[in-house]
Amino acid sequence: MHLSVNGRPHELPEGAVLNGLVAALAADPRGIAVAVNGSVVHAADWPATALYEGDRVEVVTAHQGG
Amino acid sequence: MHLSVNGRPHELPEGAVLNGLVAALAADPRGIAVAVNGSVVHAADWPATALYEGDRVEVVTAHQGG
Amino acid sequence: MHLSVNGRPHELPEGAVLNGLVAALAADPRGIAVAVNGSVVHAADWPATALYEGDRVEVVTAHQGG
Amino acid sequence: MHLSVNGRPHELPEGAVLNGLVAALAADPRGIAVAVNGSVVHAADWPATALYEGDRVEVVTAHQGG
Amino acid sequence: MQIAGEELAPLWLGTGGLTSLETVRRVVAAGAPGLVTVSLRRVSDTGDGSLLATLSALGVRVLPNTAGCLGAREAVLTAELAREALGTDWVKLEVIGDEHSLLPDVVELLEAAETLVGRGFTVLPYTTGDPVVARRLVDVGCAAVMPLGSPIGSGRGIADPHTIETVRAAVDVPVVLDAGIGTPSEAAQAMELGCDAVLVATAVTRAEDPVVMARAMRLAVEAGGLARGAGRIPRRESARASSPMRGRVGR
Amino acid sequence: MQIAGEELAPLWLGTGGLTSLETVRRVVAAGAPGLVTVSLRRVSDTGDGSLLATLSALGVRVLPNTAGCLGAREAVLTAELAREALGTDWVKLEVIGDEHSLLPDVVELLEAAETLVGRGFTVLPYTTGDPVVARRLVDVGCAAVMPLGSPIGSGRGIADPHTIETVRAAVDVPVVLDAGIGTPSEAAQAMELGCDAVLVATAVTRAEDPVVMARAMRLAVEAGGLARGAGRIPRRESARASSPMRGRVGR
Amino acid sequence: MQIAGEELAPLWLGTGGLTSLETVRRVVAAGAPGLVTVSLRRVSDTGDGSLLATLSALGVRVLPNTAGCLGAREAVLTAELAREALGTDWVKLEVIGDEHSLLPDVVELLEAAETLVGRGFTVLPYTTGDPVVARRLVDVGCAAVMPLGSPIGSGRGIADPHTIETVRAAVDVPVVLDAGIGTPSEAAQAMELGCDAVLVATAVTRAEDPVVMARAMRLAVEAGGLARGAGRIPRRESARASSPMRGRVGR
Amino acid sequence: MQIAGEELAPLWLGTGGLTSLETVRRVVAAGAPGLVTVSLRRVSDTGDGSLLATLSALGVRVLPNTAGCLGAREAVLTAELAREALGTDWVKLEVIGDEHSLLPDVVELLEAAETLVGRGFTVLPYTTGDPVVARRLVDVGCAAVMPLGSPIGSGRGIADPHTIETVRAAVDVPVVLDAGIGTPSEAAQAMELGCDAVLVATAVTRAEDPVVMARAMRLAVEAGGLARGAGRIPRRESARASSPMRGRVGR
Repeated sequence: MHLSVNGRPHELPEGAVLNGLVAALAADPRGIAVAVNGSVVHAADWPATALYEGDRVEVVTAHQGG
Repeated sequence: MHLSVNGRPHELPEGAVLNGLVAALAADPRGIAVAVNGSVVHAADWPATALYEGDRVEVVTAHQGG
Repeated sequence: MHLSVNGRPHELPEGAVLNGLVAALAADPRGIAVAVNGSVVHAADWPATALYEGDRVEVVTAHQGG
Repeated sequence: MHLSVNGRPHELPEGAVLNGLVAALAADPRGIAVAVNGSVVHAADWPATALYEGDRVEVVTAHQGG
Repeated sequence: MQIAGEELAPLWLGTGGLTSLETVRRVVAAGAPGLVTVSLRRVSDTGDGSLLATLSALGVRVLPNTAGCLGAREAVLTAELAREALGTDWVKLEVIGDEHSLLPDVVELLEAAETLVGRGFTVLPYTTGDPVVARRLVDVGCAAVMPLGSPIGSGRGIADPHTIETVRAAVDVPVVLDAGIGTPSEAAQAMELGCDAVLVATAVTRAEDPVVMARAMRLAVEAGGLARGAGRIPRRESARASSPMRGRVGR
Repeated sequence: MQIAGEELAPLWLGTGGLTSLETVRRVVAAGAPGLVTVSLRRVSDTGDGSLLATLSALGVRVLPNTAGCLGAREAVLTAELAREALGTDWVKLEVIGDEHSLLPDVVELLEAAETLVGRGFTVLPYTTGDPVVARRLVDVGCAAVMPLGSPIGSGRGIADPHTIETVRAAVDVPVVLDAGIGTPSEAAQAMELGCDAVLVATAVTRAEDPVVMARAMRLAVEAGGLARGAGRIPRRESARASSPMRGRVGR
Repeated sequence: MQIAGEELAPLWLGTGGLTSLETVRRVVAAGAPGLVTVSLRRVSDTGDGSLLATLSALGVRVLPNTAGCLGAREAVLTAELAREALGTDWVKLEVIGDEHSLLPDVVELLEAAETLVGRGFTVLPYTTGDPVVARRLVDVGCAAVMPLGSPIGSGRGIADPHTIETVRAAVDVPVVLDAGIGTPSEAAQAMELGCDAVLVATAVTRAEDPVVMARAMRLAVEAGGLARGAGRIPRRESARASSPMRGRVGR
Repeated sequence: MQIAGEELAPLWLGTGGLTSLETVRRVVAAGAPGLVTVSLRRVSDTGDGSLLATLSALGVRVLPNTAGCLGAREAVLTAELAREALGTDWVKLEVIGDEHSLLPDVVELLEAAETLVGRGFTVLPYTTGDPVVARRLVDVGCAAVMPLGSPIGSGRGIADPHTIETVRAAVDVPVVLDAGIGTPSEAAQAMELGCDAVLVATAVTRAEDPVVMARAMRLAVEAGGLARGAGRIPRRESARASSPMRGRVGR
């Protein structure tokens, strides 16, 4: 299925869950936050969060800034 | 009856209309504007505008200003 | 003989007078001033002013300026 | 005899020397400097410095300043 | 400069503080303003009521303001009364945050501006030097923006010229400097910075000689406007000779 | 303002940098200056020699300067040559400390001024914003003092307005702001600070449109002079309402 | 100074532009900041992810910002993500009007602030020098206000010191100068004007030697804070002798 | 910084106006100055004479000044007396033009400086912001130059920073800012502009709390000196983001 991850097109098999996607993007989950379709999903809920066609996923962490 | 005219208590007989009040306050009606209870009343409507107990009347004109 | 005219080496025959030098430099003498060896020579005195080896001559006029 | 000491009239007996005048003005000679008639007199020379009618004496020391 | 298709002289004058109608006449004659501002006040507080007659005899455009209004509701009502009293739908919209600083309350200002534009007013808002707010005022339909140079009546001139330049760059409507001007040099500077007009009140009305000061302001505003078009020299860190260095005597 | 008993308009113009005699004509017409300055240069370096003819046709007073002179001796000789060439004993006395900063060398300046006054010149010295030096220049007989606002040609305006005020307070001869002016607002400010005239060169001659800028400067200088006499309002820390607070609707 | 009951050193540092984590360590050691700011960015764009580990090893408080957000909705989501990622409910709230000026959009800022306060955040808003907006930010529950001195990264210092004084006077929460500081003298000035802290980013991170500049900023902020309590002398128009005039030699 | 081969801390303090010797002690302890200045006065006018004892007990270098001298002759005699009284050939040479402005008389100053250098003094002259005069002072052998920021005791800071930069560029001896400083931010600025030290008198001695202000000045001068070496960011007309624009949420 087709998703948008961090603003870019992304392919995932049907039935994929958030946990795997995050693991693929960030080796270490500490300091990572995730939003799906504009709502934050707590880390504890990643395993149980199914992803669907067209979902917009943001996976962010701290970066140097002013 | 008791009204507020330009922020001060004012006495008028029952049945008074706006026209008379304005005339009492301003010899020349040109350059005068009037609001009753927060709404502007056009000069043409002053004669037909009855006043009631508790009405808040503003009668204003141009003044020097920045 | 060798002179310095307006800061540049200049050759003149022995016996040359200031008048001729000025005429050679400026068609119209109006608005011209001349100094020889650091002293102003009035226009009236140019014909009678002999020049000598090593003289430093300045011939100036008005120029645009601040 | 009449002298000027620090800008003010001052009376001294004939034959007075600088040493006594300074002692009278400053208990402790350290940090004191003296000029007579516009010339500095070193401390070592105070005892041998006679004063005369009309002398202008300055006796100064350090003061708080910017 | 133009507002709503009408050509106006670049000096605008306030009338508050002038001591007589005769002075009003002479100041207007000396300043030849594009318009003059008036406030709306209760008849019981206005004393001599013939100001309007004086101004219309002079044939000068009158711009009512909403000076002293502390909220959008008040300002809107005052603007409606002004339209009724003066027969103009132009209004200098002023909504202040408090009676001490007299600084604009941009939140209430934006609300009042949107309402008045919707009711057909030509809205000229007194605002801060904030270019983002200026853009929002234009977005809701204001016909110009009137940023302050410094607080009303302070005579401190243009405290931060850069803010005026940024407002100028942010909008495509006329920019009118409002408030803070104390001297003609500051009025000229406003024009040099890109303003299309300058509103001067206290600096003229409370000057020792308001008539002469009005004339001085008129000349200064014209000078600043001409200069903007004439292309000023760049500022340079170091000096540059204005007379040639070549050809000097003795060198 | 007056120099040596002669009435002069308060805008003075330099001519250096104007690209043609036709531009000189149009700039002088637009600026109506009290005088224009010229430099003295060797004929071999002056090119078109008809500048004087142009200026005398315009009937404008010409003030020769000693621009670029690095010592009193040079400046005095240049002034003598100028008197001979132009038939005027007025001179704008300029003695600079170096060719980079073009700032005055006040020691050589004082020496040259004293010498030239002794030889019958009317000396107008280009000097710093130092009021003690200004007083000394007047003591040796200068007819005016010409303090700089900022370095020649820098267009940085009046770097420290207080210095101009202190020079103004220190002397009883005319004070002419010289050097640094970039815009009309700065020229107006000079007059507001108490100057009697303003000399502008680069700001006009190197503007994109020198003719329009000359006119702008003329208006600005007039505006500043009028303002000084009109009594500006005081600067205030806090705001002061220009419309009455009493009688507002709804209060 | 205190935020939400917590004592913080008065120098706050941004981390953007530091070239390595080692430099981050040395800058934090030299500046001893009350906190450091970080931004939230997509993992795919952040490169080296160990910034947080570095900062927590240093034991310095981390304040996430919403830098670059153009609307309230974006800013609120970014703040929510920051809380989740960093485990802090403090946020430096930044909502800009455009990507060029980077100036605050005070309308969107007020909306975002109110929303985040309602969701339990400790909100520190980057805002303009407008005291009326500052008061509104406090009214909706912000824990401090962070007015700008001049545009982000411009290094132009405090363009109009009066605005900072008016913001200071308008609110009873801490005032933190944010944006525009280029030098320690400007940081000290911010404290002298009444700020409780100063946030410095570019001035340190892009200095030739960020470590030395961080130490300089720390000293300057301490100096300015001490000076505010020490009661500065009044500014005077005229001079006042610092040595006694009485008792001079020869007088 | 170094004078005559001697290393000195960059904050120099005046002592005029301190209310007791105990305050002198505490101010010197808090400010750790490179030296302190004293004036020479007639014993009949000096009251408590133990100032020198106090200062020598503190082990701080003492620099006598010639404050208040109106001519070269007076200043030279005062310097001679100071050398005799204090056993130092260092002198802060001050020759003023009048008792009101307290501004230097550079003509008398140059004459006195040349004389005193000839008599073996280490001369530190209080002068104007004129770089040509500064160069002349160095040419006659002065060990440093001490330009004023603004008039003595005025607390107006550095009226024209450019003059300090030009003096700095004109000479290769130490530059010490003297006079006008009111706050630590201004002292830091002096160092940022290239000064090697800052002399502060009234700003400390007449502050409400001279001891705390002395400490603040010490920190500020250190901060400014560090900053000069750390390479400040350039001033920019427009903003520059301090957080990356890439990778923002939702963009």
